[in-house]
Amino acid sequence: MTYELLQPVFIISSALIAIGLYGVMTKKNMLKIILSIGLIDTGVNVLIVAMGYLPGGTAPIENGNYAVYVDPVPQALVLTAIVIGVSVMALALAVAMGYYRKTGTLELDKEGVMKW
Amino acid sequence: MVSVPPVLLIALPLLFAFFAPLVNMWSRKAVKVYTLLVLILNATLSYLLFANVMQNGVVYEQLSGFYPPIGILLAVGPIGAILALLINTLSTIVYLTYFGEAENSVKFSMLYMLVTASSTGIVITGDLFNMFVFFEITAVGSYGLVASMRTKESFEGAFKYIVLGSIGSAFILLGIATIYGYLKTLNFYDIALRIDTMPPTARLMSFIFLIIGIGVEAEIFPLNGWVPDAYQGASNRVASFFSLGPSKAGIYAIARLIFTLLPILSGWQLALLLGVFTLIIGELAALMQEDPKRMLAYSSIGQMGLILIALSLHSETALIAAIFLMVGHALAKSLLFLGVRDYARGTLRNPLIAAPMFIGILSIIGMPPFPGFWGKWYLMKDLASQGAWLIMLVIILTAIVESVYYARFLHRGTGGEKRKLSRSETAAIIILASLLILVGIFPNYLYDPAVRAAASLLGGGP
Amino acid sequence: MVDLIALGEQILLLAGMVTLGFAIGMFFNGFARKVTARIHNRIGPPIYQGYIDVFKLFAKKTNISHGWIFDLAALFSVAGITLAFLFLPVAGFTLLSTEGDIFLILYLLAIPALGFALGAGASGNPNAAVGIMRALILMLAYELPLVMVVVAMMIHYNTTSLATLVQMQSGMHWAIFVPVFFIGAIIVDMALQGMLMEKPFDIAIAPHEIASGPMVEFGGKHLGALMLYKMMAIVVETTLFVDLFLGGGVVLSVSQYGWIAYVVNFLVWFALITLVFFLALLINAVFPRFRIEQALKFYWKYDALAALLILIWVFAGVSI
Amino acid sequence: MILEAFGVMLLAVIVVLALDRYPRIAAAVAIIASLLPLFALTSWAGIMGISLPSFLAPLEFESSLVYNLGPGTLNLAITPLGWFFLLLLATSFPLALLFASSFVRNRAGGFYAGMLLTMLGSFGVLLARDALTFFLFWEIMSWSILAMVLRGGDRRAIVSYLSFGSLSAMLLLFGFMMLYFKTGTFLFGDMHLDTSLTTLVALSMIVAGLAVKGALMPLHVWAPHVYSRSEEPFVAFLSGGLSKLGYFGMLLFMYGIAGLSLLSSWGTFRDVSYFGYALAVIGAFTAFAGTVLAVMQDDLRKLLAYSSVGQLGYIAIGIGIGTPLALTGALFQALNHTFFKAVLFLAAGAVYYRTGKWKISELGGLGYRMPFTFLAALFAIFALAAIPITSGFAAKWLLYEAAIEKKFLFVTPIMLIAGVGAFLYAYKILYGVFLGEPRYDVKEAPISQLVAMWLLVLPLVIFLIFPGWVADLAAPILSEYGMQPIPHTPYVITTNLAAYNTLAVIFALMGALLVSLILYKWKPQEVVPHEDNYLAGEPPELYEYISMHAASNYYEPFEDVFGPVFRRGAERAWEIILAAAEFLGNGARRLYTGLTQDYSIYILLFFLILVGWWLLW
Amino acid sequence: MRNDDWKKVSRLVSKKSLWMVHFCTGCGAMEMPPVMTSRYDMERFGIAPMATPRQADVLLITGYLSIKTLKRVVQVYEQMRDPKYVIGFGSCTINGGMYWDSYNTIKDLSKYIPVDLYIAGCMPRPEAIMDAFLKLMEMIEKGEAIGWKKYHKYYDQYKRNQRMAFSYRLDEVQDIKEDDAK
Repeated sequence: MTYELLQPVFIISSALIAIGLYGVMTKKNMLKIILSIGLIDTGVNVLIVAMGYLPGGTAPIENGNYAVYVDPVPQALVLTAIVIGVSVMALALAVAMGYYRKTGTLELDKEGVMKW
Repeated sequence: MVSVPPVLLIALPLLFAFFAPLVNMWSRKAVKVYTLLVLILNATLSYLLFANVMQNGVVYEQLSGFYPPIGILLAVGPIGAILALLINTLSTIVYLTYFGEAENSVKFSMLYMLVTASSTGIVITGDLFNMFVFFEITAVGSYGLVASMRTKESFEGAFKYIVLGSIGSAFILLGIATIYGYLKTLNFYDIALRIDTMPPTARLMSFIFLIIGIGVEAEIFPLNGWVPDAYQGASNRVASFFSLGPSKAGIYAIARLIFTLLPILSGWQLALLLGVFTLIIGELAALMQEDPKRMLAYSSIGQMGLILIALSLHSETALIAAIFLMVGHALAKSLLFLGVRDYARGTLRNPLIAAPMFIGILSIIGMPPFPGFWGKWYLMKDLASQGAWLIMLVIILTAIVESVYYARFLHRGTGGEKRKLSRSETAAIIILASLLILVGIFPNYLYDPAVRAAASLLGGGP
Repeated sequence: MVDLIALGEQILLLAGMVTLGFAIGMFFNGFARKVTARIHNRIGPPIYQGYIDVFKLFAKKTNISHGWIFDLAALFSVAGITLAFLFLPVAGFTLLSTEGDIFLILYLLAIPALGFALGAGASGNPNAAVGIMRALILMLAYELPLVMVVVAMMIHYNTTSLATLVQMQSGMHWAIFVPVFFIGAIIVDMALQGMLMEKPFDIAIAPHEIASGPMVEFGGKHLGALMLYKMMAIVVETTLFVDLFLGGGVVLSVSQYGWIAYVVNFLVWFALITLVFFLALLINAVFPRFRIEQALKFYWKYDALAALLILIWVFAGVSI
Repeated sequence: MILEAFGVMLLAVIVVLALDRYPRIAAAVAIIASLLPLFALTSWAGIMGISLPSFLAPLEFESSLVYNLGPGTLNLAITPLGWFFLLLLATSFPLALLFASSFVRNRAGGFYAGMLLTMLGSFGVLLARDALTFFLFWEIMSWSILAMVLRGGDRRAIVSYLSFGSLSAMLLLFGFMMLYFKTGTFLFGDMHLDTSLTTLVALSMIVAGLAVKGALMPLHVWAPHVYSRSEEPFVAFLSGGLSKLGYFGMLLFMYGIAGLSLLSSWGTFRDVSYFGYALAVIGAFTAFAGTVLAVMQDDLRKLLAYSSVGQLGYIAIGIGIGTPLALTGALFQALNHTFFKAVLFLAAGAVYYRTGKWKISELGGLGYRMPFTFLAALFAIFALAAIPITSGFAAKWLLYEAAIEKKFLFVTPIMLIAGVGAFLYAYKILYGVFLGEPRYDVKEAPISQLVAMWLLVLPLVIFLIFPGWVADLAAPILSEYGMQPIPHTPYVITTNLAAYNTLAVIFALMGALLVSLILYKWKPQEVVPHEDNYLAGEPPELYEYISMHAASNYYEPFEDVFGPVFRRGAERAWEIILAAAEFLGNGARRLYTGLTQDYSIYILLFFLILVGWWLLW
Repeated sequence: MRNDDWKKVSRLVSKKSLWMVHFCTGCGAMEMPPVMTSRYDMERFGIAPMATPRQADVLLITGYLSIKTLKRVVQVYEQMRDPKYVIGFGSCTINGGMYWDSYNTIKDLSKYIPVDLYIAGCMPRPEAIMDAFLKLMEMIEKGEAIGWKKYHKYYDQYKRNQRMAFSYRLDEVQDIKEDDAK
């Protein structure tokens, strides 16, 4: 289908996801982890929107002239995904604030953490 | 029987959850009673739905009038009905324990209702994205519940749960994106029909994305890093609720994935491998635990592995075993989490707590008159008929390891001075224990629905 | 109904043989002290000293007792050893030996020992308790080689009843002539030394260390009963050895020669048991006393190994 | 009527739990409920060819029952083998409860509930006719025993019991499933096994699982801890009755289901199957090691526990040899062991009830203060040590005959030495606890305890006089396995090697006793106060400072020679296995490092592996 | 067989098998080994050494007796069974011998336990001991060795003497004298 056209989109979203994952995997600071999660979400949302792309389609807004519309369903999905991403990030920040108030640090290092 | 539209099961709790602050303004104490009433209502509705499904087969419901490719379809099959009934009734019982608590924050009750509704939603929905949304609501609700204790451990547990949960949801979204990209539909059964048209690599990629995403919630081995810390951080009530609600929904989603969406042979083999690994790692890690709650968390991981093995054998007896194991684990583990306290002041000294806890442990180990036994017996029976001696050996060795660390738990629990639990907690524990005994002694009430559920699941239907 | 005359006759025979046994036992006591004295180059008491000692003990005017369990000892030891004697084929007379077998006799030898131990225990004297401990360990020690050889014989002759064993050995092909059981006889003779509580193994009744062990509180008629038990035990144990290895003294078959066979058999039996006892006395007069650990190690190391050799030999022989 | 019996017993469990604070009433309810298996026993007496008067069999029990439970069907039916072992359990159980009525003080309700549950479980196991029922009731019994062990509260006992209990359960499960794989059914009736490797492995797994309950040597580690750390009446029933279920299972599976022909199809040595031969050798080793370990114990309960392990080894030998003579011997030994071990544990309980002490070195001289307990224990010890006139000797004699008949050259001496070893610890109990210098002036044990003990001694006396009756009881069992019962009359048991006539032995003993009585009564005697002992002339008042009781580490020379060899053999092996499991546990535990970085790395790795595995392959 | 015939037989039998326990205090014990072994061999008269007083008939006191050992000797004597005999070796038992003026040895044995036979000599040689044994056997046969009957008859006097010997505090001696006066 139109995957050759979507090549750049794939590159951008996988790059975004890779950076996000790198951030989660290496950083100790809670805020940095939250940011990298945000990055992963944006990467995925870009991909979903790209799924609905039709060559030459315009934005799916009904204004009378029946031009070719891009598939509206993924965009609906992305809307909910973005809302969910925001709420998760808000909750994460609240938790990080609570943790900071309790322990005075935002670092999740080897000793202070519940392990084994 | 009056036919109950399944959507009520989700809509009512959400509606009443958002009315909760209004009730709170009226009187703080009333919120608890209000929430309990809502949960009881939801439980009765789920029972009616269960009776309805049992009587005249699968109940379908169109949301917002559109037909499947566009609209969301709720398809409640026998397995969905059983799990919905299980989740709702047990969450009401576990909520009972909140009455013993001094502080009564409205936020806790709201989150509780929210997560119950969304877990039920996962179980009865027929649409992939709709399941994702319910997954996310459960996840967010659970993050909040874990953090509700406001201690260092709970914040830390919540944070880990958030990080891994969001990575998981990202993977699910990727899976949905690939599937939607090719098949332009999100309905399970529609996907199942047209899954072959997808090119094989895309199909495999979507399966990988989905199994990782759902796996995080279903506590499968490499993905369940958050489980021990989340359960240890959460309060007893929340941990007990987790072991019945969200984890059951997670394992249901895995079942839905490998039976309806992508019923491919290598999928079952992967699930079997994951199940075996989860079982071994879960049980062995539990052997060396000092903190009882963390031990129970690892034991939950082990039990999830066992259920996964049962699911992955894709034969009728194995599925019946999976259902029995799910019901047994939900009842017993929630009971244990309610009753467990740190060893210094063990709760096993007063007989009112010791006897139900003892029954709970017996069911988990797989002792006869309890559902755990019927699950293990059927699982072994199915494994024997397929001649899979190695897996049987693994299950046997892990069962022995399990009995060792539960023996230590039983002994150390009786140490320390006597400790009184609040009346409501004792009541909840006793109710759960009596439920365990009833299901154990009269298993046919669970057996007949389980047989139909297994048949329908195997056939790819809801 | 069982005809009474035969029963009466049988009981009379049994009673006669028992009194004969006791008489021989008392003779042996005097004989033993005479032989030991002669070896020690002294004259030693007259042969009939045993009878005098027993009568003197029963002639004692006052006797003490430590309660009914203490009295039980005297009763049980004499009764037990007569029971053991009755179940042995003695000099061709099968008294009751067709009713029981070798295992019954091995366990019957234990009744008097246990009853005697009960009485000694009841006396409350620590010497007695230590003596009984040594006696029981010694019993465990010498039983192993004895039992191994006996089992080897039982399996070789494929019978466990002594009466049939004696019949099998009749006509001069005694078990001792079979090479494997010749070594067996030596091993059992060493075990016999322990059973008779002769010098190297009289650890249990050591007068110097534990004031004659279990018999410390027995005086007067109790000691008399124990002396009777001791003497009868000598007769029983030597007869057991003779029955196992030397054909039980049956030289002439009764059917051919009638009552003369009884007399000849009796004399041969008496000569054989005296010979065996004499051998034991020789060792007794010369040896110092073992410690209990040494005795245990001796029996369970050297004797048991030899007996194991016999077992393997018989296993090779009999394994079809 | 079987289903109602189970229902009534469950009801009794609940009622007894409610009556926790009134021990007496709870005891009464428990004893009444415990009579049910007894009535079942009498009503089924017909299949053993015993016709009982009607008042003895009031309730009418149907001989078989099929009850559909939904996922599985329970089918129970009475068999001669089941009846024989039910005889052992149903008679000793009410008496153990009678003893407990005055012994158990705290949380009595829990005690009786646990006991009734064990009885219910064992009742079900005895009647089971298919693998599911057998396993279900076997597990109910084993976890109700766990409930009783928990009451004892000793850490080693709980952990070792539960781990061995679940090992035995899983072995049984694995074995049953392999049989299911082979024959496609669970019903014992139509399990026609063929001589394939899987059947052999299945059968050996089942026998190993049963051997854990029967405390055979490598798997016996739990028995001494549990026997010595739980309440006495329970231990009397556990070691007396419940350990026999292991051997009931062995008989059922080795001879009932597999059959002698199948066993010997895997190769025979002097027409005793290798399978049986291995069991006999393990049994002999258990008998020997159990007895030697019992000799070296100072704690009375531990001593009785190891002696129990030793005596059970004999039964395994009998089952292993497998000839009609050996099986009758094994059944007779099981019968004897149930009763004399129950009496001994109850006597130990009575002693503890009065003096509160366990160590033999601290006890002493109780024979004078507690004469009836002493007499009961004396009779039981004579039966244990197999003194000829007691029934214990007849049982062991049968086993010896069977071993000699089958030319067991190396097993028979070990059995005989174990028998002699029994004298050692028998005397240690008699002297250490009952004889010697009286140090405690305690009253006699309460009436209910004495009645319980003496009623348990009764069967020993009956079978002392009529050993032939056991051969009658064994006849239907043997004919079921297609074997001829051994030739016998009520008094005389004859084998093709020799005969044993109890009548002759008893009358000869009476005669001999008469002789020694006359000899004995010749001269008067006067009883001397206890202090008047010859201690190199030391005056009696010395007794206050030092104790004359010579029972502390009684067999010290024996221990010096054999101590290190026997002391920790089996236990160390199991500890190594536990340490290995814990090492693995630590490994698995280390995976959860608690850092989200590591967890996300795990997810990514998992993703890459999956992709790599599927796309490349 | 009338009663006195039985007496005669029992005396003969107890004469022919005398079992002795010797309380080896002082230097007399050295004389016993030659008597037992091959040169003098007392066993030919049926005399055998026994370990405990219960089994013994004759008690040999082979030397001086301090008050402390007297207490043990009385205990051993009472543990022996009738008919029992006592032989005192050497002059120490007769009149205290060379310890005649010592404060803690007893001077005359027969005051405390009935002695059937004394052997003179500051430790008699084995021949004297053998002769004493034969003398004792003769006395038993003739029925003169009645020490144990005397002990029963004058039991309280013997006990008084023993208490007198054992008491060393003055007030105890005083009350014994008052008892005598009564």
